[in-house]
Amino acid sequence: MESRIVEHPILGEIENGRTVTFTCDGRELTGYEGEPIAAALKAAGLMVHRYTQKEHKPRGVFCAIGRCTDCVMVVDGKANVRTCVTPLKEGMVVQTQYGVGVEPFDRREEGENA
Amino acid sequence: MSNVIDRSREIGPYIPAPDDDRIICRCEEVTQGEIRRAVHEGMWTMTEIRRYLRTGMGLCQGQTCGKLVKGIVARELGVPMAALEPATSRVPMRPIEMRVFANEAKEGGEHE
Amino acid sequence: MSNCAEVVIIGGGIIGCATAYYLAKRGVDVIVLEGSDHIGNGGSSRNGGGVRQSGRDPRELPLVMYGIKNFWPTLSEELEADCEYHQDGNLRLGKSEKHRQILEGLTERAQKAGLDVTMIDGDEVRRINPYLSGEVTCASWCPTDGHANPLTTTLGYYKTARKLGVRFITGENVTELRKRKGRLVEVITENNRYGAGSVVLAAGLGSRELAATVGIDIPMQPAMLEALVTEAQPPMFDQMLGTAEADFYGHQTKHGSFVFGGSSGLEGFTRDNGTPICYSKTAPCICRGIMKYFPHLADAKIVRTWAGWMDKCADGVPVLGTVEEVPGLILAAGFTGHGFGIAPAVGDQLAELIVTGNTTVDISALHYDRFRAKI
Amino acid sequence: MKRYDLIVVGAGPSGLSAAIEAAKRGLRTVVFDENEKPGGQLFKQIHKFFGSREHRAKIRGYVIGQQLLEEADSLGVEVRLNATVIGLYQDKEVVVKLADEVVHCKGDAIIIATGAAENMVTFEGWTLPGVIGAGAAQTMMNLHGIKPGQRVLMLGSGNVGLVVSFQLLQCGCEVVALVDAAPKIGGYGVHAAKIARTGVPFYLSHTIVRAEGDDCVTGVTIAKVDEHFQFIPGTEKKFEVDTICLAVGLSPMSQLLKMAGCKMEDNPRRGGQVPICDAYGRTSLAGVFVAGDVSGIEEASSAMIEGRMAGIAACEYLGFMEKEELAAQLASQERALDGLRQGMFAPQNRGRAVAETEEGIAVSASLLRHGYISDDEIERFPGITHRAGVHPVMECTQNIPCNPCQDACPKGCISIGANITSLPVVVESAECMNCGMCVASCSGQAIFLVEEDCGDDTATVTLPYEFLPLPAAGTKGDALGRSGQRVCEAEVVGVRSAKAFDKTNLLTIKVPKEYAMKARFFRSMHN
Repeated sequence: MESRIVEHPILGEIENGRTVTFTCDGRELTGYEGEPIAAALKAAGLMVHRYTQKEHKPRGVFCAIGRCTDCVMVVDGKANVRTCVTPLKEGMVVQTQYGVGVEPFDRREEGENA
Repeated sequence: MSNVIDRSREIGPYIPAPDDDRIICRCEEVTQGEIRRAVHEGMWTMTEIRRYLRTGMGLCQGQTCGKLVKGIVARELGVPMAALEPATSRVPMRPIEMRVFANEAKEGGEHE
Repeated sequence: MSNCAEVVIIGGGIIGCATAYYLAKRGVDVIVLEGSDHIGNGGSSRNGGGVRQSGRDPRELPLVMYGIKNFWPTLSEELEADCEYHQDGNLRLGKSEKHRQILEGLTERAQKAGLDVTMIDGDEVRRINPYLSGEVTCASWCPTDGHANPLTTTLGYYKTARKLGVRFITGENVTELRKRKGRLVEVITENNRYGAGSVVLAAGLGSRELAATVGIDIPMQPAMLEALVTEAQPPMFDQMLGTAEADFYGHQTKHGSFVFGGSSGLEGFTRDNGTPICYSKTAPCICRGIMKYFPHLADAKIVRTWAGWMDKCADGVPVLGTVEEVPGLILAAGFTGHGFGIAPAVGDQLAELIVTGNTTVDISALHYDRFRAKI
Repeated sequence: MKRYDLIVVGAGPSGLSAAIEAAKRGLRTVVFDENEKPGGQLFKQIHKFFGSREHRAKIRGYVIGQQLLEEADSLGVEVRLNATVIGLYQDKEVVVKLADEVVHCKGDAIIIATGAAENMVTFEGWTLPGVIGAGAAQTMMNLHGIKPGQRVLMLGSGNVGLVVSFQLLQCGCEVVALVDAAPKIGGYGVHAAKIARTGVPFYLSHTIVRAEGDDCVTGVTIAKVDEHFQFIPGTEKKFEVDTICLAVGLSPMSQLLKMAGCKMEDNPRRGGQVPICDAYGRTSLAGVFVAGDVSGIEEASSAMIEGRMAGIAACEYLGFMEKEELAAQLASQERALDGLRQGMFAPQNRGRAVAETEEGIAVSASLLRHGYISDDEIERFPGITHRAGVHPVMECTQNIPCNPCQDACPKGCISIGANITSLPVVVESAECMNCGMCVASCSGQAIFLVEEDCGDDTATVTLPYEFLPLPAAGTKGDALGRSGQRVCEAEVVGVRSAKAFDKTNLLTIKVPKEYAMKARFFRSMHN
């Protein structure tokens, strides 16, 4: 279902930046330049931003204002980027974060720090 | 101004609760049961709990769990929440890259 | 409840907690008085976690070596708390000829005292720790050094001592020590009085003022040290690190974060507001120091900075043991920023001293009356 | 080091108001805010504000934000955005992260106006993606144009929970239920009523048992709680939702003050850890002031006044104003603030059960329990009268500080009087001209224009409508009652949109005349 609000009864037509292309876990997506990465991901229907270090549990957007840090992902190779307050740019490479890395836990070798 | 607190005061035994596995500190994944047990092991202040379990020491620095942890500790000790000191606040208010923190602007830092 | 105990310990830091634990283990009845609201609220929970022998003064070296041999390896099991002890060596890094000279001097002295420590070159350093920058040209290397978590270790001692029946009282600010008939037998606080067979004074900086109430001076002064911690990083290395000029020291914790301490050159002169409070220029300075050695960490985010007072003793080593002029008083103060790694040995040896009158390790070089004017 | 007369931290309603007052009096002022956009929470507030004209009542929050910004700009206030204050050090030194560097600067005075952070509650599954704060929902829908979810359950019936629920409806989300563990609604009754009449069910004395789902929320189970907030077995209800929204209160964001060594107290009446301060925001640290939610949770309207007061007090502290002048300048602000702190929801009434209005009328039990006034309760309130022809029906039943309606009517049909919290009464002698200004002016959307008998066994009801699509005249559908239940058939006979209505459309529906006092919302057949 469409998550983007096209016209709002109070705010009117929603103004957007130019359309940019980025990837999330290799999947090509589009969003609007300058909107938070999390907004573009939400519009694409993506809910899980990361899996936690200890319990490997899914997390997504929680506070949406950069405080709770639950929505962090690996962006352009850097871990722990708060996607709810980081503006989207053309060509960004966004990856689901597993613990503090990009390697899914089930693909890690036995005995490695998980 | 300090309160004299005898850490040998009887607070009763730790009784496991069905929701003890619930995550309280989202960043460091500390559960309610861990917090409750720590109180019974003698960690009676927010500071001691934090140092012992890492609650509020993660990326968000306790902005989400502070009040929740306080509620649990207060209940376990049988004291009002206001009797416990608040979680410590420390610089930086938001995580900051080392290279940025290291980069002090010259004289007031004029930006445009 | 009675306010009397065989031993009253003033100071609920790691020295006080460890001493209480080793006393309780020997069957001694102990009360610990902590002035602040929290156990381990001073240097015990503000230090960088080094469990180091290298770089230490020969006078305290036997004690710390004793601790690393006998206590640290099994401490987590003993205290039923994860002390996160790692014995993966200490690299003390140098970038210049001047640094090399400093390091060689330290190494030579430690070798004489029987410590396994060697000088290594830059390539060897990077073989041990490939993340270090090319600027590093030499280091002293002590493979039996390491690091641990000061928070869980201090609270682990507290927890276990408490379980053994030690009575801890927080918020109990001691104002005076009092002798009766020539022996120290009473500890006066703002609210209470405590009677004691012996009194261990392990109150960090505050020890000076308290010792003065029975006419003893411990020459020490405060210096504000600061440290910081990063967000968790993937596991990189396990060594403890330091530098010849103490620009920074630190290690990666089990959690993944890096804890680093460092110097701004201004500690000892900073102003505080009654609590140890960070100085605005220090953390950026520590960051710059770290980045010279670890360019790789430039993007790591700092999540927290903190400050703590160091009880800097006139000659850089602690004052430890009994005081003939004040029977009943045992001093344990002035650890000068390196009291954490040595704490288990100190606690055990003070307990032994109180119970038997002797210590296994000779601590006479740390006696309180060692201070002399220079001419 | 760069030195300002005044550094304000936080460009929300209080921070901007403080900066404006300071700049007006010649202080060199800078405002730092970590966000990309200024205005704090104002830019997420798309509803019309309560209060009186001097509190900018009936203006939508985001417009107030724009007004404050423009005023600050015109006075030469330097507003630095994306500027995260990472620490407040000794000597009133602030360290700010700006782009890729940190800047040290000092203020002779500092005003901390950092606002509040949301409280959270825990339940099984509360860490699942799809469980979000109400603030997150507002940010997504009102700032970024993204629906927080398709089907949402709201926990919390305070004003935030109510306002955000309505906003969710406005952007096209379905709100399946509004849940609160308390036995009665915490926020304004009018906010609840405008949600209830759209058909959203309220579950008071209920809370969340668990969020369902493996990787993200797919459902939620709620259950009734007893007076000790314990679940009553067998009362579970399950909803299919993709989003659970938490609106369980706010806490002051006072960390900077604490870090700087300011004397603090834990004050549950102010929402948590707050600096100890006087009425003008002066803290224990000389030259450090506070304003807005950081010193105690209230509304944006009072935050603006507190900001002004702190700004004025800082002027006096820095010698830009004499002490004698200070009292005079603060007096009018104090009166305004006092005006806002009256009525049933005043700080002094927090946690107290108010059974009667100031007029001695029993408060609607149904409103507190279900979110709407029942048909048998409505007649006892003074805003409800009956007469021939079109006339206003004001379903305003709680004493809140708000009076735009009395100014809105050009004919003087509505009176609140000198006491701003009084319930509006219909002035019998005045003649309604059906202009609709009262309907559009009511921030609580509680005023209707009713013609009870059009002569053909029908009645017309004109109601405020802030949803899309806007039904056209001739659209047939259902009239819903205050409870959101269908009461009868209805047809839209008039749609009015005017600039003066400020985006509140007026829908006039025709219903059988026996439903004149029951029909309060319209749902077209296509929905």
